[in-house]
Amino acid sequence: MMDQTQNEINHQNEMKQILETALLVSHEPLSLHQLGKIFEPEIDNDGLRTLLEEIKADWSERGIELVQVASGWRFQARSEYQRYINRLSPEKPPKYSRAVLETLAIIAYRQPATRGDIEDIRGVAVSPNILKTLEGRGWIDVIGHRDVPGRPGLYATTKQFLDDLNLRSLQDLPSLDQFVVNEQMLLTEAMMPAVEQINEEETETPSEEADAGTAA
Amino acid sequence: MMDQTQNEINHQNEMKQILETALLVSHEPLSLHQLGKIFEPEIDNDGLRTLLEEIKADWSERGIELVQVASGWRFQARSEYQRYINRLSPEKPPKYSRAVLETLAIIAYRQPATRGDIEDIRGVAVSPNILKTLEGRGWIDVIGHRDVPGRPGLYATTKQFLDDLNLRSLQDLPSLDQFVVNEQMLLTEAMMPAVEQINEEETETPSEEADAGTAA
Amino acid sequence: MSAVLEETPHIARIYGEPLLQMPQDLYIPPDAMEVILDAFEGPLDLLLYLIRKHNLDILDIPMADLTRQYIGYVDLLRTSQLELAAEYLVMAAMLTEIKSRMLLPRPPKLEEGPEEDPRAELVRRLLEYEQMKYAAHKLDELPHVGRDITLVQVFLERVTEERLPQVHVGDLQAAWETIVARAKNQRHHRISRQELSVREHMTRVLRMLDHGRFVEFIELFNPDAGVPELVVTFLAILELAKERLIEVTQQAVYAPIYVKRLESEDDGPDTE
Repeated sequence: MMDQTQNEINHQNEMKQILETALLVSHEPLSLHQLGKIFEPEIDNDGLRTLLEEIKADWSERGIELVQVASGWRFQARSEYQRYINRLSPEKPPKYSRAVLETLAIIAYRQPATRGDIEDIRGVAVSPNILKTLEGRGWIDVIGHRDVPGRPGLYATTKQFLDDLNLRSLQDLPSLDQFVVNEQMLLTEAMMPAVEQINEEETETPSEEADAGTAA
Repeated sequence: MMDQTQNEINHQNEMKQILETALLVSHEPLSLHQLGKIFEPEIDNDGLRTLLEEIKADWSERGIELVQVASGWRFQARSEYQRYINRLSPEKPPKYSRAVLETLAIIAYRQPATRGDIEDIRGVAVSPNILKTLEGRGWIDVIGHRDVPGRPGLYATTKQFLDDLNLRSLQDLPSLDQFVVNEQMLLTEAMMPAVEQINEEETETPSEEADAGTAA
Repeated sequence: MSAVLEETPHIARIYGEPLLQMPQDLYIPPDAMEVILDAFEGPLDLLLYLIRKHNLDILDIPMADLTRQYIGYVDLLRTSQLELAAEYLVMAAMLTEIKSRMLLPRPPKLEEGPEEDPRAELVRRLLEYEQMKYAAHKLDELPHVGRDITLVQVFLERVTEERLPQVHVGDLQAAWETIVARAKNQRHHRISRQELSVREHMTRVLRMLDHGRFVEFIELFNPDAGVPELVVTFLAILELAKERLIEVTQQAVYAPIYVKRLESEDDGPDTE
């Protein structure tokens, strides 16, 4: 009787170890469907969820965490450790222009949207490069065509977009209800990006030094 | 006094955690030089080695292991876990090219055969790589030489070939007596694969409809 | 006038010199135009900037002021970067039209429905665009993989288990049939089960005769195998002789018959 319980615990631990290993080596988030196929016989989703929650708890005090995003589960570094990681690869990731970000926002919040819809809202022509940038990143794709002359493509965001922004679904996108309240913030941060950027460049170095100071 | 020791242990653990995280997220092995730069002030190599050995020990019972390779340290999955991971992305089994299969067929049915014999039957030159592939697989070998200029090797199939194809003897190979009868079949299937595909496409729909008819 | 501008040390650089303050009268040196306008994403963006900068109520825009300021910018824009001006000019025309409609004496109020404010459509567009700007800002604030999030990916050695291609008997048959069909000399290459068994024994006999060894003829036969196999073995030896792969010798009548491979003495398979 004792032995059987012990065996069961060992079996659970082994399954956890296998799941953990699979998640650590995978390039992409793994869905419950994919994870279930690792075992023979396959495990049902409830069993998997229990194990995944346990793994998540096991890692709760560590430098990486198990998170659930749109297309499944993945390990990622905790944000507190990002600054150490950044020291390993000093090159900064490219920043998206305001045009790209606004186009992305319109597609994310108003999807599906045609290029014409985007142009109506932004009041300027949308260069094909902007859409190509977003498609190239795998964040948007054409999911159909509107039945009007020219049959323009309808853009929508992808699962990859949600994954890359650490979201589980479109419902997790920031709510826009509060935007009028934040007018003052908009004026300083979003409305005047040129000003903002110049300030940023100037203040960045000292703030990094401050970080380093606390770390040491 | 106690507190100071405790602090030191905490500090060591934190450094281990940072190193572990950096190694888990890195796509390439990290050298001691790179790892040292994560910390401010930098840690010397002896200190790093001690921490890395401790991390290695921490992971000794897990699905991934910390190893030292030429360019530094990296985490990698233990080979015992490979089979589970393989189930995640079932790669399509590789296929031999037509040239390899035809060469094998000629050796199987016409053995012993020289490379010249194979070329005569196939009507094209046989690249040495094809024969090497089949020899490397242990399916053919040279069992003698024909007594003609150049003394070409005589190829025959091996016992391993029979084992791997689940045959008890060459006689279990499909007899080709029926071949002439099947000429018409050959014409459509082997000679004209394009035609065959078109036919398939054409016949698929009606047969599906028929199925649906019986099902309904 | 604007808290933002006062707090900001400078808003742009012109030839390396900081532009310390946005001119009160909105006069901007033409050289600075490029810098300033690069900061705007279009006429709606510029309008919003003017509205927010002057703390105007977006729901009750003083059209005269806004139009004058906007056209001031656009005029400057036209002198420096004409090709950028089209969208801005369309907006200028629209603002002027709204302004003039508001100046006109209002027609006697109709019974049905509230009077439509000529600014309504502009306000709707401004609010919608502003909301999307806010959305863009919020999206940019979210952590991004590659920028703020680093994914874990542990090395996996995939070469440890090389998968070899699987071949089935049917593949061989198909391959053979393809060759024969292509060669169009089927009759010559027709292969029967009996021929296969002969070929199998040809290989067996050749393997027995390794390295030019003489083997006695009868050693090549397996007496326990039964008559059919003895016959097939005999056929195999004949076929090997016919294909000049072996040599069958007998020193004298009734002397033992010896079989050897037809190749030089010092030759081995590894010379190839």
